Amino acid sequence: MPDLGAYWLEVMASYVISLAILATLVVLIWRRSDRVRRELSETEARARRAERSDG
Amino acid sequence: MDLSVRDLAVARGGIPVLEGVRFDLPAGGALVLRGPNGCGKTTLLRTLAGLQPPLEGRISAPPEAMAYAGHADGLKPTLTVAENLRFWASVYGTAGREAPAMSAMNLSDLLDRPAQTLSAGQKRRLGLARLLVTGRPLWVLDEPTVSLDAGSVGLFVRIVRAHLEAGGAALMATHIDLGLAEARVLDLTAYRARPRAQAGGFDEAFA
Amino acid sequence: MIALLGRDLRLAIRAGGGFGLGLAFFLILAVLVPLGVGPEPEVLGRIAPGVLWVGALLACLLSLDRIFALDWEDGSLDLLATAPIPMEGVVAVKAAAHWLTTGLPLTLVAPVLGVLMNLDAGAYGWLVLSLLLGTPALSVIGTFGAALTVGLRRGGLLLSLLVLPLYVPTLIYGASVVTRGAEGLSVGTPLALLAGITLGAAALLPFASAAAIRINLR
Amino acid sequence: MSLWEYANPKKFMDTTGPLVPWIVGAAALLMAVGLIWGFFLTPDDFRQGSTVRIVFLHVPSAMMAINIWVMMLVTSLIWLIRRHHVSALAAKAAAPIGLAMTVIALITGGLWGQPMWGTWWVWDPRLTSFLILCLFYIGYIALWQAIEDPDTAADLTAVLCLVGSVFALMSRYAVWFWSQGLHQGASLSLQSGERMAAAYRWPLYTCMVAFGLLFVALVLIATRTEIRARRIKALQTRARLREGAA
Repeated sequence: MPDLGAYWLEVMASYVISLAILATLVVLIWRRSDRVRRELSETEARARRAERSDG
Repeated sequence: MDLSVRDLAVARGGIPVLEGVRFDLPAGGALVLRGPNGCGKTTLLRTLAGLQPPLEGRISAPPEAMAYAGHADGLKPTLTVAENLRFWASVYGTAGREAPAMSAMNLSDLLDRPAQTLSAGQKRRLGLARLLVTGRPLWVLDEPTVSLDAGSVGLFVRIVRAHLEAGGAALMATHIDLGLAEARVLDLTAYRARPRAQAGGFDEAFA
Repeated sequence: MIALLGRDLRLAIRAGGGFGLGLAFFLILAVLVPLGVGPEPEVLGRIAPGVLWVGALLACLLSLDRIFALDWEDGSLDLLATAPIPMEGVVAVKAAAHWLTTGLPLTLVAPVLGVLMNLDAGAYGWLVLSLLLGTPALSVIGTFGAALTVGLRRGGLLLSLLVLPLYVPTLIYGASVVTRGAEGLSVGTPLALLAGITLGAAALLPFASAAAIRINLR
Repeated sequence: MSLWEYANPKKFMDTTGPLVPWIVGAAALLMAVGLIWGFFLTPDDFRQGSTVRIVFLHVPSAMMAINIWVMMLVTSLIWLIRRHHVSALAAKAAAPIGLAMTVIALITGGLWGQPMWGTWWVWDPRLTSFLILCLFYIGYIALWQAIEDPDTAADLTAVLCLVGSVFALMSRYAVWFWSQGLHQGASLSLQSGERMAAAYRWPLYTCMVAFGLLFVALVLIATRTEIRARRIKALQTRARLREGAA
């Protein structure tokens, strides 16, 4: 670990907070993408079944 | 002065509701739109009135010819009957037509009553009096006779007939039979929009 | 269009609520701030321009959502859209009506509240001038925000969230005209920029507001 | 095959599908390289000591905060003129990322200036204009949430973005006037990145590209999610219509 001198708190804080924000952003986007992808495949399957039943 | 519509398609909330609508409304003619609730009567009227862009198709009508009346009458409760009509007269630049309009819809005795004290039927009559005040030949009316008693409906039909004889035209969406013999009827269920793409592909409208 | 202005003013007078709301809020603010900050005259004197300007701004904000809400509910917005007057004209008239019923009274009341806030003697003229030049911009920008959020259920909160960032330039220049005026410094730049923003907004924003109204009427 | 072909949702999904993993990988790699290089391998600056390391987060995020708003402005214009749903959804997807970048720029800016100013926050013109940009982002996202009909929402947010951009620009100069006008505040110029010594310049460029790539990756994923969500809504509506009709 490099010697961060007197202001180690500021440097560490800015890195930790920034990476935390980026991480939550990535996780939120990733989880929503998965959830919506699953939901879409279900809806499409239901639509195909409905179309076959009254086709 | 006639309105002609060629294969018009309209959408509500991005979903096509009607397509291929075509009709002509010559001067002196009246057309009543029939169809179950939610089939797109209001959407069609709003598109004709210019409040909404059509999906496709053509509407050709002379400029400044249409007067639209929706479900709500657009009356200011704190203004009196006379003030409401005078306002619309000055907006349409037809000063002086308030008196004949009020007498036609026999509202003359309610002259100074604020609109909020009127009954639903009287408010409706004031809304229709506004149509007379606009002096526009082509009336586009959405459920004009709602909350009108039998006598007022008769009065309304006489007003429309006089309007037609004077060379005007009327396009109305309504459920009840107005007893307007010369009015043609157009059933909108024939123009219901078929769902476009199948479940597989999706075009600009995602469906 | 003049008829629309006349109608709106008559409605505001008859409703009575329009005038009182903004003025009452402004008075309350001018009373609360000294109670909060403390009675020292020189402290109050220094923050007076900012507090008076923020007060005027928030008072304008309060009455924005009523600009279109009434016409939207009783259907007259649809009728106005199909009337021969252009929607840009309707929106400009609505902004003018809002200014006459809210902006102007605030400008006239401000010096009185300036006394409450122990405003520096030299600044009264600048206060009224800057408010006179700035409040029209607040009304025009506010009308744009109201046009965006007409028809939304709890549009009031969203309206202030959208409009506040747009008020920043007018607030900064307006308040600095008064502050510099009090200290006798040159007020040329902020005054010119304040007037510039108001004229620019009055000229261009009605087109955006009209577009927003047309979109919402669909 | 003009550029507008990509605006068709289906074609957009097909073309970006295979690209996403590569972009995500590249972004992750560059982020790691840039930050590690900047954090561990650069010497202390003789003036700012170790706080200079914050520049590798602050400058890229500040740049992205502004670039993302410009991207949203362009996509809003494309939506208003060409009516392509993908560009409207891309603007909607980009907004939260822009907000996150602005918040990061604010926090790192405050922390970086701390040694100079002795406090966590000073109304420095640059930081204040980022705070105002933050409000613009929040307003934009809130407007998207507040409107149900997707097309109306896309139109209104596009108009807000256009008007907001003009006012954001005016606010920037108003804030500079406001800070110089009253007191000669310690307007620490956070642009010192440009005149940096060579040792810092390359890691900084790497971080800038890394943040850019990260944005592209995230906005692609988010836009694809928005397109899928719109497709679900459309299919459900059509299913309801079919039950109504049957």
